[in-house]
Amino acid sequence: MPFDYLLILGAFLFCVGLFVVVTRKNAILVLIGIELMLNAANINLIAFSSFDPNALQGQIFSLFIITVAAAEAAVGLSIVVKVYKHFQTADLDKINELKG
Amino acid sequence: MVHLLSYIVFIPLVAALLVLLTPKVYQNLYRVLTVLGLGLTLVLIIFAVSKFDGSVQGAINSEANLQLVEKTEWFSMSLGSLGKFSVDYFVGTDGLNVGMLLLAGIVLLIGAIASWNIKEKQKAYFGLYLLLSSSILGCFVALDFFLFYLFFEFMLLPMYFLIGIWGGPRKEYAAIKFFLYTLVGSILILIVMIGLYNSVYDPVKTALEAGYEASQVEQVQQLVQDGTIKSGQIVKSFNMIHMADADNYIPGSFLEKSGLAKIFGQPARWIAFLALLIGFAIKLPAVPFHTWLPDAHVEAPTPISVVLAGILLKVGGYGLIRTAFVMFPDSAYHYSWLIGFFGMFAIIYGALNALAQKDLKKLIAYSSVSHMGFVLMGLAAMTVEGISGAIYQMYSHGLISAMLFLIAGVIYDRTHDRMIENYGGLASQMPKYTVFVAIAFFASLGLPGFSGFIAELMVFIGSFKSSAIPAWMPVVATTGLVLGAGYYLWTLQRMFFGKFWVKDKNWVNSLTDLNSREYLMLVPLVILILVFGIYPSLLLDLINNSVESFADHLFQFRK
Amino acid sequence: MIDLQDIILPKSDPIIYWIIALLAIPFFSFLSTQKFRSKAPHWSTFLLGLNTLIAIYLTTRYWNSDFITVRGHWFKLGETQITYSFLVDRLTLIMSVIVNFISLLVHLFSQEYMRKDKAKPRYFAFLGLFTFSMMGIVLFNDLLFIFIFWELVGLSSYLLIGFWFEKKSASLAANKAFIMNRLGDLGFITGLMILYTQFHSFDLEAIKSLMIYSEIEGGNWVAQFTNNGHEIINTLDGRWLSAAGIALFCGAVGKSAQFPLQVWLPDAMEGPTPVSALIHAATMVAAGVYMLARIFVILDAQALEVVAIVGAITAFMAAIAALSQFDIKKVLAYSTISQLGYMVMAMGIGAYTSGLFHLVTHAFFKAGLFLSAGIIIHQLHKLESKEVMFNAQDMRVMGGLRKHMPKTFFCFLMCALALAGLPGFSGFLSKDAILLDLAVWADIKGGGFYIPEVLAFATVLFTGFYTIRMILLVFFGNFRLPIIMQKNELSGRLKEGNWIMLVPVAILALLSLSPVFGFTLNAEHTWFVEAMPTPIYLVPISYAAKSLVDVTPETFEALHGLVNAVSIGLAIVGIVIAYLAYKPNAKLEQEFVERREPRGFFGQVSFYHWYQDAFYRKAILKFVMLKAQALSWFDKKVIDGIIDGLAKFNVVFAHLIKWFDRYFVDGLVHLTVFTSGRIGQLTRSIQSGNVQAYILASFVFLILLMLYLVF
Amino acid sequence: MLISQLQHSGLKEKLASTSQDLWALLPEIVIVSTIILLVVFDLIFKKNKSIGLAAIAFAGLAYCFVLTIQQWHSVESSKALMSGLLNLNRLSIFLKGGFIIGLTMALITAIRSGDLQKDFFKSSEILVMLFGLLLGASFMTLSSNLLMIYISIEVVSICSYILTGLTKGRKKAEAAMKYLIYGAVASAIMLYGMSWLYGFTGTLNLTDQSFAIAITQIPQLPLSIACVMVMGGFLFKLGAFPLHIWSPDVYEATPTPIVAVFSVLPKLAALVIIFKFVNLINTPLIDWELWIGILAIASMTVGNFSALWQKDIKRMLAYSSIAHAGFLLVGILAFSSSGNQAMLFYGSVYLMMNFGAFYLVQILERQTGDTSFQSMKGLGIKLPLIASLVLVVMIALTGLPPTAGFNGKLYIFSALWESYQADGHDILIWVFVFGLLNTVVALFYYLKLPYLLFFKTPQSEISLDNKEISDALVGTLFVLPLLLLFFRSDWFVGLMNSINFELWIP
Repeated sequence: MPFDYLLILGAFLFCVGLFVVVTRKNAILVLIGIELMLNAANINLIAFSSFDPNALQGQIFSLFIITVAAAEAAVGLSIVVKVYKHFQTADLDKINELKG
Repeated sequence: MVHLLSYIVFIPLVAALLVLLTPKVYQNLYRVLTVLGLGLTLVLIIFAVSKFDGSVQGAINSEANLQLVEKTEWFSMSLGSLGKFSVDYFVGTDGLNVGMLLLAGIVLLIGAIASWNIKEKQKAYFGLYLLLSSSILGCFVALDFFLFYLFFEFMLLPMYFLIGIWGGPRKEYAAIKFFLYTLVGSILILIVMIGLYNSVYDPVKTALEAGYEASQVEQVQQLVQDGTIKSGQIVKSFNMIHMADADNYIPGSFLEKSGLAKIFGQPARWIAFLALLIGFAIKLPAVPFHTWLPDAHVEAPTPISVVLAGILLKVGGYGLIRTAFVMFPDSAYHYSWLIGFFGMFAIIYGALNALAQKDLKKLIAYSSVSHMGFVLMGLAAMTVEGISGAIYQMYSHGLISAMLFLIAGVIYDRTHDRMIENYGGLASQMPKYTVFVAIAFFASLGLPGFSGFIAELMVFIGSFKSSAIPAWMPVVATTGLVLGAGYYLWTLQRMFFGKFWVKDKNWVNSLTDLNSREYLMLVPLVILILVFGIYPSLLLDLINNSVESFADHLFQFRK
Repeated sequence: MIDLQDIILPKSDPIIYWIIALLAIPFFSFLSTQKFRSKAPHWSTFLLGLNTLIAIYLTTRYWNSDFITVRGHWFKLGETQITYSFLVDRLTLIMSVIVNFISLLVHLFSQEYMRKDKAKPRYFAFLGLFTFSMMGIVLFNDLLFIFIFWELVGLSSYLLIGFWFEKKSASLAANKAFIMNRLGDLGFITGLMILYTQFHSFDLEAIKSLMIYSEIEGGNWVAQFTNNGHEIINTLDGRWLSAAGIALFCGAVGKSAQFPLQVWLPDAMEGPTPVSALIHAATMVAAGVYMLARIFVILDAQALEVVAIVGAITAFMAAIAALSQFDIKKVLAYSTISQLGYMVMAMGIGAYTSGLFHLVTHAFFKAGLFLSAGIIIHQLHKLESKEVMFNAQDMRVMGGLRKHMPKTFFCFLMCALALAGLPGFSGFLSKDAILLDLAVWADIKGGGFYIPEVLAFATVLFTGFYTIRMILLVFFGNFRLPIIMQKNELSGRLKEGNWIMLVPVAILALLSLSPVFGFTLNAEHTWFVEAMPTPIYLVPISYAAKSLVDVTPETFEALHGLVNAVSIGLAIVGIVIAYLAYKPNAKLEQEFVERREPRGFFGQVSFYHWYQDAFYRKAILKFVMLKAQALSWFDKKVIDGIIDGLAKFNVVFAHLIKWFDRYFVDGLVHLTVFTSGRIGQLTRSIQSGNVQAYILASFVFLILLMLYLVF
Repeated sequence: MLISQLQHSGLKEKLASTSQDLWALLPEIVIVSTIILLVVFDLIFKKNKSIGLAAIAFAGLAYCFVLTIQQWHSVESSKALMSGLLNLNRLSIFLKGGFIIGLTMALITAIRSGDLQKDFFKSSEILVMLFGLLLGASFMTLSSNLLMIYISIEVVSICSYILTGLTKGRKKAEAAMKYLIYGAVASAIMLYGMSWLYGFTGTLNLTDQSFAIAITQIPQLPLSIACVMVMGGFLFKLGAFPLHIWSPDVYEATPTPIVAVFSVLPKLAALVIIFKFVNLINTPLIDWELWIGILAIASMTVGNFSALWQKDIKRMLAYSSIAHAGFLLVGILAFSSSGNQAMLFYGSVYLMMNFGAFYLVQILERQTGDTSFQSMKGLGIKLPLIASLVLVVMIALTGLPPTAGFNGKLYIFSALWESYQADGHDILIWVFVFGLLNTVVALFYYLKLPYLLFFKTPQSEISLDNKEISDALVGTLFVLPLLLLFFRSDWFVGLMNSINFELWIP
């Protein structure tokens, strides 16, 4: 498969993720959007690591990204649970008492 | 005693602290402390003056001429490319200020004794008084322009409060007027100080900075002239002695000797000299700027007007010599005609005004204006006799005016009225007092045998001999003597001779003769005036060499 | 090229102790007399006696020795050394004897005269101070010190004139005396200034020796000398040389009451009469002439002419004024001024010796006249009581006193005749010597210089007139006081003064006889003239006056006889006229008694002393006071006005600034606050609280930033 | 560099070089061991473990500080570790020392925080997270490899999300939520940018020659897009415009000691990374001065102007930290050694100021219960010492003379001025003007607190516990260096002169 298709896929995924994060109301869906954006970066990295075959730094990097994404997701979900306990909703528009 | 001068300057300050710290219950401890503090200072001053040997030869703009010198770096800030900014605590005495120091010590002590019966707000009064004394003493010995200016400004505050709070009926007006006048003067001085600061550098420190030994001063000066030492390394300084030395000026700087810089057409050095002249003339007070003096004197309480007339006027004169004449000798020679004229004019103008005064203190104030005219004329003469006459006049007028104000104070303390026509024939009522009044009046009008005559004689022969001012000026100024005799004897005749008559009947029993405290103040003054009248070489030997080198310093710049 | 330092080298001489004694004793009397409350007069008289003895002893011992100078350093002024120096020569000795002797006599006289006055100690102390300062002038040979004692003499005359300070007129007279002296001293100081500038020293000996070396080159007066090594050349305009002489002479004018500064002497009569006798007759006023004698050699032709003219004018004017006075002391005062005019004129024409001779003789007979007048006034005071109030000095109450006080009359007569200058009396010798020299001088000078001669001879006439008038009014006719007071018993009570007052007068009367100075009618032969040769001028030749010394004796001889004749004749004519006008119940005598002041223009002019006093009071005094008032008004209104105006302007300007500030600057500030507030709102608005809005906003900003940066 | 080493040296050599490098990472190792100890201690003991926890924490910090100082003396110039992953130099050691001091001050604030102290030391979670943050921050200063940068940033971010959300409270939860989402998005953007950079240069190691060479070949548009996205991540950590929007909410909600840590540690660490990033990518295509100039101006203006209207002290301090971030950026802007020293000096002074300020806010909060301005009225009369300390700190924050704040600003502006004279880039003048303007605006809102404390009369009678003296004592300990540094700034400057800012050893 030609190389630049991968890059286009990555960019596409990045934009979708961003779109999801900005428009969706539910906090969990936002987290999903974030995951999408992270994966977009992964795709890019893995695609580019084909250019330095011996060190494969890109793939090592993506491994790290995956682990960090997981950690982030875990913390994010626990915070969402806490927020739900307080606000009885996960709707981000409702959760805006801190302002000004 | 290495730090003699610092002790002299700061003992009153310590005493002031003590006064402020002692609680209100020991009310009368304040004045005792003040007198003790100032007494100790006077002892130290006398010790310092005795150690000061008049035979030290040295150019006025070199540190060889100085004695009892203390020089330590106070604080310095490095401003990157603009070079280093250094102010050092630099005090010392030479011929010019040894007399002033002695005078200040004596008059301050007498002022302290005179303020023995100040009743209200004693703690504040004596605190301020001691503050004033330490700033005066500091001002006389400071040889670093920044330090001098600091003390010069510092004097203003206590004096303002002393007049403003303990003064007579129109005290606020007088205090504000005094403050504003001197402030305007000091602003002019500040401008020149800044101008001088960034055009004078300290060769010794620059040498160290640029890696030479401290001794290679000439070589460093040469290097700075031809620009090998960059401005970054040059250490600017406020040192008055360096400011006097022409080759300590950074080439191309604002107040450089060659006087390239111009302000509204005139060379910058001339304008700087004029600014200093006006700044100190206000303090002196020279005629056009003198109107604060009568008000300040009339409203100030007696001890304060003693100090004001006794020493504060001399700060103006001393400042003129130390800053204006020493640092700008060429412009001094250029303006000598003007200064001489104003001096002569002040003598006659002051005397005439005194003739028309109704209030005794105002009369004495105007006589001070007239006597200060002698100082101006003496300085304008720029001859050895003229300058030593001016310094001697400052010294002797300090003593005489202190005595005059004490005398005015004696009457004011008894009857709270100073109008001359309200009294008549006091001689029969207060004979001893009249003797002292007569002595003071005759000393002030320049009767030989008193110090006033020696000073005036020296000023006359100095100014006549000098080529800087025309010969007719001293001759016209001698009419001041007649006018002086006129207003003093007329006052003597109106107030003291003739039948005893007093405007307000119940003054009669309050007009008692002098009490022991007043004797304690007046007798030493009389003795001093007589001693310095009969044997002037007591002071002249001290100041002779400095005045001679000062005159040579001025003489070089005469065409 | 002579060196100044060599001339003013300190010199000491055993005589210094005597000199110090001569000075210290009167000063000690000034200090200590106050302590001896009641016995003060005796103590000070004893001291003065001692001083006189010392003076006499010194005179006998050093009369024939050459002059002795003692010098020491006083203080150093830069290069120049200010010194003090004493000179003892014949003139000093004579003067010290006269001053001390007359002061002694006055002390004796004052014992009685001041007996009832409770302020006696102060009086005798001031007398002591006066003698001290007079001795100072006599002994010192240093212009500066002469000036110092000059002013001290002025001070003591001020204190003595104003002794009875309760009397307003006395203190006013004292003021006038001191200020007039001070006016003269201005000249003296100017003279000092000129000489110091030229010769860098006040020492007379130095000035004289340097004057010899100074020359006149093309109108410039050049003095060349070295001062311990380095050479000094002072050039002044030639005119300053004569100016120095004239200036110093002004000092003498002030002190010796010459025209125009002689108004203070008549008023000085307010002081006690012995004081007038001592100060205003013999010594102080003579100080001016003595100083002229000292500086005689450095006066140039111009200055000498001025001196001569002023002397002549004074003599003439004062004589005229003395003609119509009522007060006996005023008459004597004007006569003193006139005689002083003679002495100064003598100095002016170069008659050094005759001037001094007249000074000595005048001192004796004038002191005698004053003391005898003192006796009269003292005795008349005794008659005063509550209801009998009269001015004891007014001649109109006197008359016919020779019956009551024969001895005083006799002494008064002797001194008066000496004053008139009749042969046989000392006055004649000295006056004729002056007139002779005057005549010779006038011939040499020629031209307008005859006027002083005419004035001098006219003065001789007037002197004779007022002397005899005084004698007639006081001693002849009948005692007018009882007639005026309608109390006849008064004449009974008028008795002769007691012996202690008569002894001094008698001695003085004796001393005014010519035999005291030499049994001859020709002044040349008196011991005094031989002892005092006229010194030659040291002024540079082109400016020096022709000295009388090198005039051939024959010219003197030729004029001698003529001058004697004329002077005696004029004196007798004066006396005869006076006798005719004022002999008892003569026409003028009656008028004199009733009227307040003489009639006719001539009388008015004479009485009011040429209205000079009035002129001074109106013109100069008023002018000075007005100027003073104007200046103080100017000072208060204008300068203060400007400053206050400035202050007001500042206040107005401040209000203006406040208004401007409130609307513009404040407006501006409000504007900025408003805008910053709006910006704050704007930047805060993105804090909507919605995290997605945050992310969107940040991302948008990032993109915007990138676009801006890339393009 | 990483690759070449791996190929020709076997596993043994590799292990040898890493073990040898480990010695250089001693302080980090100590932090990790403290974390482990804390967790173990928490598990073992049930009751009153606060003293024990505190003891371990402080001991760890102290030992780590000693090691850092020792390291400071041993390391003269920068050294590459872990075959290019990390880059140890004096700059990072200096900052590590600063972080440790900062953290100790935060813990002291926590101790003095009254009721809050219970849940701080009740269990070890918060302490662990704080030490985690410290670990992340120190690695941020060390890293010069994109991978390492990303990992350390993530460690710091995750720890701070947890710290925000740990304690109970409605607002805390919301703040944690926002912080996490915003943070995650920012790191995602950064990652995406990094991937592109990797693509262009083929290596993750910034200090690599190939990286520097490759950078110059890339066309301007893609390069700038990648750089902007990467910078976005860093700016989020720095809290500067445009990614500053999260900080007011988070600062307002989280407990004060933690906010103190938030406001200093991540910022300074991010500053180092930006400094490295900007200096390493030096291509004429990107005009870094313009970028950073605009960012600096924007963050200063946003921070200062929006702070004017704040009702809450912590929120105001949040905006002030945004403004200070702007000033820190100015340090980088100067691109000269004096600029870097000025930046570092300002950073360390900022550290002291902020920790002092939050400590005092904590004390006031303990007295009044909340951190709004209204409740602070009239406290100055009751707590004169504390109030005067507040005044000093506020003056320092504004940058007025008697305090070190003035020196900081003075050095920053003089560095800026010198660099302006050097290359005459006109953005510098704009930065200069805006800097001065903002300092003036800062005066108003900083002095609002002392003004209220001293001049206003207290509405309600506030009951005061009598711990004022001890509070004040500790307070003076924090505030004193600010005053001292004004007079004797040359001690600190001397330290900084010894740091050479050369980054990379090839």
